[in-house]
Amino acid sequence: MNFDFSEDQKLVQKTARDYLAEHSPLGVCRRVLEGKELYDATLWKGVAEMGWLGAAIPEEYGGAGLGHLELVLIAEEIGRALAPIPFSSSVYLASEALLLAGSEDQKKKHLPRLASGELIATLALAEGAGDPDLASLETRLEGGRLSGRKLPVVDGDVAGAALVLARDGKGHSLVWVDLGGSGVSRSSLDSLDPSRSQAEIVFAGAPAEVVGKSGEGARLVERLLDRAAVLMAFEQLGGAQRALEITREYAMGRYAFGRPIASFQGLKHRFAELYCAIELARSNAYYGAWALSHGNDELSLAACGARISACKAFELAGEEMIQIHGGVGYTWEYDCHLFYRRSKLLSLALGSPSDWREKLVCRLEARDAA
Amino acid sequence: MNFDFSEDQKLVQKTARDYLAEHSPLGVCRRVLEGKELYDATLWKGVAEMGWLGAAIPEEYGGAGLGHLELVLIAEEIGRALAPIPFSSSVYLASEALLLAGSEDQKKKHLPRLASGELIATLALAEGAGDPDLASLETRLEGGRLSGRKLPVVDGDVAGAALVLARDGKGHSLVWVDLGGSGVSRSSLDSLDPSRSQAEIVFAGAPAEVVGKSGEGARLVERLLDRAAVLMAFEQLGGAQRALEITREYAMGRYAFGRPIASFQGLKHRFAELYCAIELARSNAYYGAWALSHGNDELSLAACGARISACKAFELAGEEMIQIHGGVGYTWEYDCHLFYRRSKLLSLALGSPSDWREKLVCRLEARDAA
Amino acid sequence: MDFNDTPEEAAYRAKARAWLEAHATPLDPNDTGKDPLSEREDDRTIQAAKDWQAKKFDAGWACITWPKEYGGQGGTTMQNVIFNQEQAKFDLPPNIYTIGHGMLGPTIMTHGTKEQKEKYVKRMARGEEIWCQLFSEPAAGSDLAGLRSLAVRDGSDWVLNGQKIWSTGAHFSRFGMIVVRTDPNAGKHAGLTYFIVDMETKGIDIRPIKQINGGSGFNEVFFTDVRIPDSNRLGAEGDGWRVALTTLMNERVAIGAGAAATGFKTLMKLARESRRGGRPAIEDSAVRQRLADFWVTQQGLKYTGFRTLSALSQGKVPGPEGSIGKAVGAPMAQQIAAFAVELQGPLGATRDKSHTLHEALWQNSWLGSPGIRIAGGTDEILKNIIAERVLRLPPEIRVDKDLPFRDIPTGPASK
Amino acid sequence: MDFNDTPEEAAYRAKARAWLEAHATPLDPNDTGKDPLSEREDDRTIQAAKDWQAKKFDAGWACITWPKEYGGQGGTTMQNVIFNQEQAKFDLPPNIYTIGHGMLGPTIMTHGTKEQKEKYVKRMARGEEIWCQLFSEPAAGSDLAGLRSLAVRDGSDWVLNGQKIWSTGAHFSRFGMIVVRTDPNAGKHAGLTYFIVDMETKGIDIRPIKQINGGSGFNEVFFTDVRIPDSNRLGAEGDGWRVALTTLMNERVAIGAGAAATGFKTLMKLARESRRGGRPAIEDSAVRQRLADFWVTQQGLKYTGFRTLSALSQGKVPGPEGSIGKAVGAPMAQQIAAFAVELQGPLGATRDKSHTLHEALWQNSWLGSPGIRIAGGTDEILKNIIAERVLRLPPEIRVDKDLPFRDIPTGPASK
Repeated sequence: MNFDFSEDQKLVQKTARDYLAEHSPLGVCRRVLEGKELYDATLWKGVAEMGWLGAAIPEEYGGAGLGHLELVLIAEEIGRALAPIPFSSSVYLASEALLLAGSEDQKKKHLPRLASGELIATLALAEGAGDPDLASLETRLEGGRLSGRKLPVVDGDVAGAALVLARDGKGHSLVWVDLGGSGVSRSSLDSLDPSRSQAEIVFAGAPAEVVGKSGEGARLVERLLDRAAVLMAFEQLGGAQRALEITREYAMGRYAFGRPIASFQGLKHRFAELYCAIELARSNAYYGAWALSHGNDELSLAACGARISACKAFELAGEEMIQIHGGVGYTWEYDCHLFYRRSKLLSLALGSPSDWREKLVCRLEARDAA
Repeated sequence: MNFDFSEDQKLVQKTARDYLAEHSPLGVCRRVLEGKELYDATLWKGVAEMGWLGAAIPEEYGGAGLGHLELVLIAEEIGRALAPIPFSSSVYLASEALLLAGSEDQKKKHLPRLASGELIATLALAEGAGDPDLASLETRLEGGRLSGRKLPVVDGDVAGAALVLARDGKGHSLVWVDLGGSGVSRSSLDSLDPSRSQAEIVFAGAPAEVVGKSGEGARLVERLLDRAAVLMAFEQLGGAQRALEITREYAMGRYAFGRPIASFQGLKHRFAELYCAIELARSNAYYGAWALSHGNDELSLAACGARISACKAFELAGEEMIQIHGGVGYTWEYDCHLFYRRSKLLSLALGSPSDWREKLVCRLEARDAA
Repeated sequence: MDFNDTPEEAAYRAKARAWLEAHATPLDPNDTGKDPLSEREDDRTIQAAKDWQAKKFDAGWACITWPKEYGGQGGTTMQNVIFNQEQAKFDLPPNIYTIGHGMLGPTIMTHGTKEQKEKYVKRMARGEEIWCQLFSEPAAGSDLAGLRSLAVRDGSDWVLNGQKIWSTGAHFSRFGMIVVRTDPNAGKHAGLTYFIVDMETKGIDIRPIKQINGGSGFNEVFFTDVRIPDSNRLGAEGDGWRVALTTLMNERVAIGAGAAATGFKTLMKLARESRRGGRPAIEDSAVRQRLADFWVTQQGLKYTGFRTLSALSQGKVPGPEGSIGKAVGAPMAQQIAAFAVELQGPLGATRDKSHTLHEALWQNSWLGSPGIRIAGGTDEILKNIIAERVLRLPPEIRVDKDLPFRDIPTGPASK
Repeated sequence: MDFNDTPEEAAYRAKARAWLEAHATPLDPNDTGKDPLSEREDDRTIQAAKDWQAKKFDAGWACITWPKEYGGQGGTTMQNVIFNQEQAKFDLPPNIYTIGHGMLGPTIMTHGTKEQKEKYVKRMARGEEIWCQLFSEPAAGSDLAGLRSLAVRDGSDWVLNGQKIWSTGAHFSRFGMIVVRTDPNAGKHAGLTYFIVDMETKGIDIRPIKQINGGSGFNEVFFTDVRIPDSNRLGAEGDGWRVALTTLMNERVAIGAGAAATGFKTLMKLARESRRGGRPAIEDSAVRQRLADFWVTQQGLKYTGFRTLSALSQGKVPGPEGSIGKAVGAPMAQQIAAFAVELQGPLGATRDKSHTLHEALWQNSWLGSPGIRIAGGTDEILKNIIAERVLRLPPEIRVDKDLPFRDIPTGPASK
């Protein structure tokens, strides 16, 4: 039994934490949130140079050739820093999709550019309100051309390419589309968390290339989302843990009635509940990481556990962070809202927690029936 | 605007409280809980003599000719006392059913005996596990004879008659059956709250008489349950309020770390939450009482609000009562479990809160569509 | 038990309604409610609000419960409720007098000198000037009496230095009412004094506070050597806490109703329009169960309000049930908003008026809701109030009671 | 990150398994778990438990982590975990040694004299006698140090009067370990002393406590002029609290895992067998959402346990994550039971083995669950521990610290 990360892996994490503490203090997130830039290009370049974008990409495709156990710890640090970069889209979704199902050509062509950060890519799934539902997708692939409308696409306005799920003659296919090419128009959406940009993308006969087997896109996306859910869970965990730490610090230093507010039992018990939520999320995320890195069948359940638990922990942390800070927590000037916003974005980006709960029970039923 | 009870009505309540304080301290409930008797016959007789069984029955049928606004306040006191008598079955269900839909003959025949307590009656609806579902009811009425199996029937082993919902040629009918007559066999069930008995009743060609119109039993039961839900809500409210009061008293007198445990903020905040739940239940119950007493269309929504809110308040009160008492709260000797048990029995007796939530939303949709 | 007006109430309502119909336009009944961010504060809106107040005053509908000598109508609380209920059905400028009429006027009438009452109250009733409240400080929020702004006597004036925060409408107010410390050597509550301050006095700097939802209805107000004549003192020197309690008691009444969540009908509409698992979300049992719970709680709050009105209608003092409005309503508003945002799936995490359902109403509500849980008493303070004042559980153990104010710890001991 | 045993662990597991297979019968894998009320305590069961313990002892599987000189194996915590994991797969008599082996043995080994260790520990390992713990008192539950049972020195003996409560298994125990007050004039913690007590001593009266679920595993124990030789004192006079802390630290480890809710698979089965709205309840989305939440929380607790085991496996002291097991698991057990009872509709309110689903398992669990939230540390105490020991938030303000015990308030001041 060794349900823990190795010393080497922990060193990767420590390096990431130190790097981000220096290069991505919360002011960096705030600058993107308040400014006109859609992400922090300098940080993106730095993160690429650290080799994180290609952490789980084999060296032959330009990656660092580490593994998912290293990547999850980097993701945790990205989450701690609320890094305003398209890390999750390019790494958890686009690169993972190519690693899962890309042809040798596709891997050779795209992965090195993804690993170097030269290319940003994302996944375009949803088509308007509601959790994405395969039966009602309208984007179509016909004769290698893509038509339809995807929104929201996280990082869709900063990405150079997107993996798009579309209907075709055989069912659904996942296709690779150059967003700078013809037949693509896009516009930024007002994001609930403006430190992460979102877009609407309209395809009108855009050239597209199938990734994986034609007609098997739905199953591929399902597997992809499981992997991304685990990676994202670590990002959420990092955010939740940081929110707890900042809030604890504040509550220790803020005095009311001659005492630190952290000494009032009402708050202490809520701190304890938040701590429990985070530790449960951590345990579920670790299990997800194990299943992910071992290519294990358990991943389909473990991913649900990791995601549902992580969404709950980070959302609770965001809410409690504002509430425990009190009035100042509700001001633009304090950082609480950065966490509150990010927690919601991450909870919805891969489909809502409700959607994942439903998915989980379907899978539990299938397992019990097996 | 006068959303309050009149002085006369409050006097009825005060009389009821005083009477029950004297004749139904918690030891009376405990005696039935621990003993072999299925209800407290002495208390039943006393309650009948006070005129409460016929509070809402017109004088011409042997009742006291008061109204539902008086009856709900009596119900609240019955709830406070955890009175171990078949009050809800005989009054909220059987008598109300006859008042709603009984023929003149049926009213004349049964209501005076119900009002005097000579006859106990109940409603038999469920047929095994799950909230009662009309489509799957199997009890049948054929040629005036009833066949089938009903369980659980609250007070079914102490009742002399039951109203039974059965399928017939036209749909469903509600029928009156003499439980002492032929074709009826019954056995007591082990009750989660042994201070209120429950039974299984098997009908094998028992003579039965339709109450209301033949084939319209389903709609009649729906209306009946709405009325009973409001009356029951007051009983739950009384129980919840009493549980809060006893628990508050205990927490004020119980010292730990040199202070009353009621002075710890963690408990104080939970007391506040329980108080809020009870006051919301009270407000919803009052609204239900208004709709019930004014024969108002609003009753169908108000009943749902009263029931859902009351179940929540009483169940929470029961749980917190044990938890705040700590170890002694978990002993048989303390009275906490009487409240814990009763709260669950009342929450499930008319169909579970989940069932009522579903019913509520159906009705809200119908209203919005209208 | 009767929801109808008494004959007297009905007559009063009819009279109010007739006057309103003659002077204002009814609201569109299909309106889903205003976006919480649409609160406008431009000069034109403020002038319109002032004009409406003057019109009401002249017709005898302003400050209904105030004595006639101060511009009121000597009416009952119930009459005031009835007029407000009817007024709410009309499309009118925002009410910028809530604080003045709800809290400050009553405080002056209770504690002011004859001159103060004559000078300020009637003009306040007519809305000639707008008033703001200057109580909270950066280091004195839930612990309001911990305030540190200091006024020092200088001849017939006081010289004030310090900072106030969370002052609604300070930037368009002519007068403020302020509590400051005048004796740091006295106990925490004993060293406070209450003043009326002319917001045009030299040395006052007002800066808006940007909230997380982008709004900025609150202000920070900085005081640098601001001179307040002693004649503006309300109540005795050192008696400021007692005076402030009058203001705060009236605040609970004024704010209680403010916690209402975005309308339930709109939420039902959202559930019909959103999809889950390929069907309208409202067909999903989990969605229905939550809708039911929200409805039941909202109804409970509504009828709790009715119970309060009943007490008022009978001329009684409302019972403690009123205190639960904000304690329950504010967290629920956040839960409803979070639920509504999640119902929209990934698109819920955008705030795009053209693409989200209901033009980002729910996203804006989600961003605004944490503020409701804090302003005018946090969840925690409200639970304390219920526990201590309603259930009479023991108060917190106080470590700041028997110390001179300057010795009360205000932060971690330095190491 | 690897869930597999290390080679050493695997070898140990194989050895344990082989021995168990040779001496015991495996459990039926389809068993849904024992009814919490089926705990039997008749003489035959107790003898069977003693026989099994002796067999383990003789074969070298008892008290694995204890030093060999005291009858243990000098093994690692991880080896102990592995043996217990394997043992749990067999159909064996109830473990009546949890308190002795988990808490009391380590206490004697830490604080006992050479004579005490030699006299008691090895026999305890072999299970010759059963031990019980005598700590809680009617007025000393969460505030354990507030205990009032008083022992007075008399020659070479102590004479004890008082009452203990919540003593598991006291009625079949030969020895108990007890903390009592020996100096009421000292401070609360300073006046306590710890003893070993022979439960057959004259003046001890043991009465079972009936629980709300009908069970009676706990006892009240009354002491009237009970003489305890001073040689049975564990640790110095007045040092009882420090000794008790050793016992209690071991209690957290022993109890942590006890909060497991009734099995999730059984819950899924219930959802398939119950009906809602005319269909199997498991098809109802609201039911599914709750099932998902329960599963996720249970998994989280399970893997939190794995993290603790990993630390043990690496020879480290487990981190603070262990403390959440009971804080989360106990309230969840109640929620699950309440959910399962409600799923059965009106029949849920019966406890009839022949009619309820799963033979009243869920009703019994619902009746038992409030006890789990209290025994061995209430929800509130556990949250305090997490807040203070894990997150290092400030402790409660103590009014009982600087007073002699006899002056600490124990109830409302009389009027």
